[in-house]
Amino acid sequence: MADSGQAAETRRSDGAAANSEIAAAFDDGPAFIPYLAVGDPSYEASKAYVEALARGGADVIELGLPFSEPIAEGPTIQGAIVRALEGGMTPELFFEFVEDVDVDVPLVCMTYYNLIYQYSPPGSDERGPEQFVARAAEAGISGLVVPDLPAEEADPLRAACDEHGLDLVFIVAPTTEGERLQSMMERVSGYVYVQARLGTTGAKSDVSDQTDRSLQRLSEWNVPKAVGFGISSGEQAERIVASGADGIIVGSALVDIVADGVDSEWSTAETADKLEAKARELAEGATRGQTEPAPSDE
Amino acid sequence: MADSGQAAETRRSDGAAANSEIAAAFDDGPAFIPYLAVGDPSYEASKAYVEALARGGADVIELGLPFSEPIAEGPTIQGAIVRALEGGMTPELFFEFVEDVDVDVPLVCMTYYNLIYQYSPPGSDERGPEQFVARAAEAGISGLVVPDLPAEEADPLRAACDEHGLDLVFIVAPTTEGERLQSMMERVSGYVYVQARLGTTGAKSDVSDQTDRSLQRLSEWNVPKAVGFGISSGEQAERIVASGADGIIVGSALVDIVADGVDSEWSTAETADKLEAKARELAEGATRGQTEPAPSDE
Amino acid sequence: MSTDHATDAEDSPTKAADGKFGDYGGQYVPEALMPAIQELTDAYERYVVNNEDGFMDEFRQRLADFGGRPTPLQRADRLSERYDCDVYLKREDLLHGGAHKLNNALGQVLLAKYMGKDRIIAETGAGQHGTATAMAAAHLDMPCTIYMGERDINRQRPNVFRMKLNGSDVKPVTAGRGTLKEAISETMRDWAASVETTHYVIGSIVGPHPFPVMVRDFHAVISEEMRTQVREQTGGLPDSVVACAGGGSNTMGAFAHFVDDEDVNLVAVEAGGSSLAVDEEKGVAPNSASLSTGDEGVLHGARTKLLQDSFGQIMESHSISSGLDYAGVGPELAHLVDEDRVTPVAIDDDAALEGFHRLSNTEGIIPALETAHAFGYLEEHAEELSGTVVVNVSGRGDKDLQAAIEETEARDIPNAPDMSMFSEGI
Amino acid sequence: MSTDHATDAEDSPTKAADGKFGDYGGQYVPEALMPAIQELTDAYERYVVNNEDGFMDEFRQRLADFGGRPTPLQRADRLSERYDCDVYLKREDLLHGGAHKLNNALGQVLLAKYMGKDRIIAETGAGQHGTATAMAAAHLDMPCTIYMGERDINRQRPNVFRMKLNGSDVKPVTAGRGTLKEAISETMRDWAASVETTHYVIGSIVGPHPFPVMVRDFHAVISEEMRTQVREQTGGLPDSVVACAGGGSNTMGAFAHFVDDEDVNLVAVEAGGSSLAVDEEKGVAPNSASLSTGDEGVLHGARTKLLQDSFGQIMESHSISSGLDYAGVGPELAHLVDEDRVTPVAIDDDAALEGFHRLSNTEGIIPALETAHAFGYLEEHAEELSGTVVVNVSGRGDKDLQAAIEETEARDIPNAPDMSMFSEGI
Ligand SMILES: Cc1ncc(COP(=O)(O)O)c(C=O)c1O
Ligand SMILES: Cc1ncc(COP(=O)(O)O)c(C=O)c1O
Repeated sequence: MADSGQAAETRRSDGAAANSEIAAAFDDGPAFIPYLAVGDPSYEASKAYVEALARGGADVIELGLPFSEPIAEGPTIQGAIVRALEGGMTPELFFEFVEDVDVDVPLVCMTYYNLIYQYSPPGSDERGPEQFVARAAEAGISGLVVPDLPAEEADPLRAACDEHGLDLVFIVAPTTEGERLQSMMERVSGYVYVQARLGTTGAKSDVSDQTDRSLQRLSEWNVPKAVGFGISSGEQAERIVASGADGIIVGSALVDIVADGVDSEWSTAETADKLEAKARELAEGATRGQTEPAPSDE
Repeated sequence: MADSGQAAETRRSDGAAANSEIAAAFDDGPAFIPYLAVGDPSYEASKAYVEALARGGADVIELGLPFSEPIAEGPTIQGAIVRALEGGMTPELFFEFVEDVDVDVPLVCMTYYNLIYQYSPPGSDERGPEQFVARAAEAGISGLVVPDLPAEEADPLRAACDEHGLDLVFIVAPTTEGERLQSMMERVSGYVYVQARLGTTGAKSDVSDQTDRSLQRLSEWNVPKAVGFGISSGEQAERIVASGADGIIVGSALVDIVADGVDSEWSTAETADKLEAKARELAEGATRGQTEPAPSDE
Repeated sequence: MSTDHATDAEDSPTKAADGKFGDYGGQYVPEALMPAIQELTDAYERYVVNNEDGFMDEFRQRLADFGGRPTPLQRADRLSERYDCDVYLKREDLLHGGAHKLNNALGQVLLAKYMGKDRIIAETGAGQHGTATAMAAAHLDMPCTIYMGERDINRQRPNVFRMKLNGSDVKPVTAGRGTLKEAISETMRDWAASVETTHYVIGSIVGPHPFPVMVRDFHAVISEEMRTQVREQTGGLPDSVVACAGGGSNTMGAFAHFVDDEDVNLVAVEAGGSSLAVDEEKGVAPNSASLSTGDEGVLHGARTKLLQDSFGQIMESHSISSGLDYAGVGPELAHLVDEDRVTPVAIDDDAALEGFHRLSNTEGIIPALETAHAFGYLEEHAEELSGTVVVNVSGRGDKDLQAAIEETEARDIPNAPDMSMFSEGI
Repeated sequence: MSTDHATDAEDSPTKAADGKFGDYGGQYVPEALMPAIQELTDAYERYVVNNEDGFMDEFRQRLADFGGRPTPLQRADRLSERYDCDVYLKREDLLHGGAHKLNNALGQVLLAKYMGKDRIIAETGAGQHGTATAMAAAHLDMPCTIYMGERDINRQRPNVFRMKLNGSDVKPVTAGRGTLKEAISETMRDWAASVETTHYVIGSIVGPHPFPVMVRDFHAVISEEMRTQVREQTGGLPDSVVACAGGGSNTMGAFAHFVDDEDVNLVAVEAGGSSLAVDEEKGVAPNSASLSTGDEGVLHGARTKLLQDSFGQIMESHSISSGLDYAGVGPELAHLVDEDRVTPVAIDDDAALEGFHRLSNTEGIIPALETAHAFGYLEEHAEELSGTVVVNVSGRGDKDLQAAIEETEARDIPNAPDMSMFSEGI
């Protein structure tokens, strides 16, 4: 796992990463940021899968801590979450997983606010963001993404993240504009998650040109821009990086492979191999994108 | 069949019979008046049954011309009507039956007003009571009972009956009182049908003491009083005649035998024998009643 | 828009106190029932006509509080556009129980209380009148027995359950075909045996006098409200009032206060079934169009127009809507048709289903299949419509969902939704 | 009888315009939806709060004409006698569609029109909100898609058919258990992809601000009428107002105009299900009593009281009435309970069924199983009742006949009718 010692060193200022590892991940060319739900379809299998993503070239990995009502997810990731919950995944097991998994890239926890709000460490009666972030930091988490937590409601979690040196990543949607965009710019840290198009997560074969517009709106932001929602191929990754993204986030296209593995009863190793190959395709696509000129229609 | 020539001779005055045969039936001791639905369960069988009733001692026979909505009948006679209609009985066939049946007692047609109202003789376009009564008289019917025709609506039918020498029998219910009783007394002819108790037709094992009260109310009427509704045994017949009735009317107890015959697949002759025996029991009961003193509680 | 010449709206519905409408009406009942209907006539005159002991006041108050009156008169914007006239809906479907039936049931059960009766009986076909009577009986704490044909019981189990929930006893009638006709006969039989303690709550403007006038008067609140509402909303009287007609109670309820306004067209929409021609072989009329095709006769206590064969036997009628499936019709309506005051129109099963889907998907109101005939009329006679057309929405369609599925599936109805998931029923 | 100290009835329901009720409420939604709910908040303030362009006038007119408002406040004579107090029934069961749900659905669909949206989406559990939305959408000519769990679709086929009849598209949700929770999540997903053209008509006083205040304001007409009616009929304010609570929309509708009258007891009756204890093994709460037993948390966009396990995963809830079967509750109601202004009471399945049969057979009104919980409360807490007790009859029970049969058969309910002929269902 990533060494959490360093993470505690707080150096956050608006737009900059609070967590040195996340900052570092963007230093060296475009970041490829894959997502998987932890525990899908089992603890052991998902450990193998996350490790395969690292081998495939991940710069940061988003680990989903499954919540029973994932309102921002499309059917693919929802399916992953259902499998993980049925497999017995809990927040405590999630943190054990983070401690256990053998990768050396920064790990970002993606979950819904109620699990944070309700979290209490084993043996404790206290609940809430402070407890959650302390335990996350201890386990080696470098940042958080909480899709149902708008900036306006985020102050307690922000404070805890600041204290423990974690980044709190916000999502900017195609519909985010004006004042609202401004206030997010002031609050974001680590990287900004640029939602490529309206809707929920899910692999799409086209890449929206809303992406270009979004990146343009954020061009003055002093923070890496990672684009997600619907990216499923190396070519898309390339095109998006070429449009100016600092990173790409890919979830559903990878979860689709896990789901296929479950349906087709592939061995864990087989699925892991396919994940690694897909990761490589995406990482390479992203790298290619950086060296190409931006598309002319901009 | 009864000779219809005599019937045409009109000698009606309030309370007296318009039809000499009906008048004659009451001259000679209490009259036993059985009822059967014509065509139940077939034309031929019911002919045999009606003839059996005559042999068993009937003084007048009420022949039911079946109507599809017999609202004054209980389930027993309703069943007979359904069987007769299913067997194809029609008004015209009914009149043929009257011409055909071999009995020498007066025949009274019991039916509902719509069949009279709608009647038109074969080949004619004219409809209504006048047509119906003319045909009935021609066939040899001596009187009519129409349970759903109140005295107030009876004028056209009364006129036709008067013209053709038929009696129009009215039913007096236990609830008929006061002015209404008076107006019926003024209209009735042939005999008055004294309804023994409230409700519809149907054999009962007790005989209501409403009968006694009804007979008392009618004691001044200048017309034979025939009691019906629920009489099923010779003893009941006896008791009712002893109470002052001039006749008894029995339907359901006889129809029950026809129904049993249908259910048990008796031969027509077998059913006819049982009907004849029952008729005899009832006729003899009535005769006994006349010779006994009236019950002391009167 | 018709001009509005004054009528005494309060008096209009109480005509024919002698029980005759021309030659129609009367009291063709067994003698045993005559005293009961005379007692009822007397009670009708005292309480209903003359409001003795404040009967009508209590009735109206209970109709408001328990029943939900007044019901709205709603302009149907989308239908108005479709038919290029002003369509208004009189929303009897919003009355407690889901149909106009409660007006009458509540009136009669209350009257029975005033008369000192301690038991209620009623017949029911589809179960609409039965459920209305059961509700009224529970509300007024009266023991109640409902007669219902066995076949109807099996077709209308939800309504049977509703009656039982309301504490009524439902007695199956096995005679004949086990439908409404037999249930009426059976209820008359019970009444003949129990007249002294029992009131028979008849379900439409049929039966012997005083039922036709009494039931009409209880329903006349429909047109009384309509008249006021349509004046408020349009400034005048309607050009037409349209209502479906089985026995004709919602019909006369909707017409009563307009009968004297000769400029208001009154359209009674009957069930044309599958055909107006009689199936001579089976002795069946595949319709219930007694106003359009029936002959004069006597049924269930009254002289009226009937579906009957040449001998005078009552024919089996047919309609997709069980509430219109009756071989007779109220004598007052028969008379108004003979007088050319009411126009009878027969709408067949297919057109009724089109009307059903039309109202459902353009106005968000699912009508009873009975009511749907009135909307089938709008659809089929659109070119005749003009000015203000008020349709009486006699009931809601919740009771008819299963039937609507079966009947829609069996036909090619252009405006029906995709029914594929319902081919097995609901 | 409480004394009536003046409140500004018009202002009272529009509190919490900032979206917070104490710590509850808020806008916990994906960023993609934030602009939409900000736009909605703006529209809410302009049209609903400030009646811009006469929005509220049109809303109220349509509620009257299309919906059938005002609904009556009826004294329940027989229940009053039974419980030795004055029981009044607010008859939302008479609203078009058979439940209070239309108040909100019509308000939101109309608002969507004012906002220039051209498509409506909604979730539904039992189908009551879905049918209300489908009716409103047909009435206002708005294309409409309803998300419904596949399992609920199979349990509530008549309601699915009603929505289709009204022209709505019903989309099955196969995720998870295929019930309400999943349908809400799925609708939010559609919305996240279509916010620019589409309005999400949420079904109760739940979800992110401004939904809880907006839905409450649309339903507040219930207590506005109640207040006037109870004054007219009794001369004062009620001693108690009783309403069942699932999400709590009929509840807040019935309470809104009484919140400032501290002497009026407000009783929110939750579904106690089969037990208030959690089944730890299955991770299931065999009840839906989030006010009585839930913990604070965040669900479907708002912070409120929830049924959740120790990790914060939302638990499956249970109730015989699918409309109360929800793990959350409106944030305003949660806050009023914390403030001791509203008393939560849990009524279990058995008592709810007793309440169902009680109202059916003594008053002639068959309530929805949701509503039946309020009558279970009267039955179980009769000794606490005094003075004027107003019960909100949130809906009628026609939709629940099959469930009532099954649940009654499975228990020994003393006041149920003989059910023998229904053991096979209806
Ligand atoms: C909704 C509805 N409309 C109409 C009818 C027909 O009855 P009538 O013609 O007496 O109004 C019925 C009868 O059940 C009905 O339920
Ligand atoms: C009749 C009825 N009452 C109550 C409810 C519960 O909803 P709420 O608590 O929002 O009023 C429902 C929901 O479907 C319902 O149909």
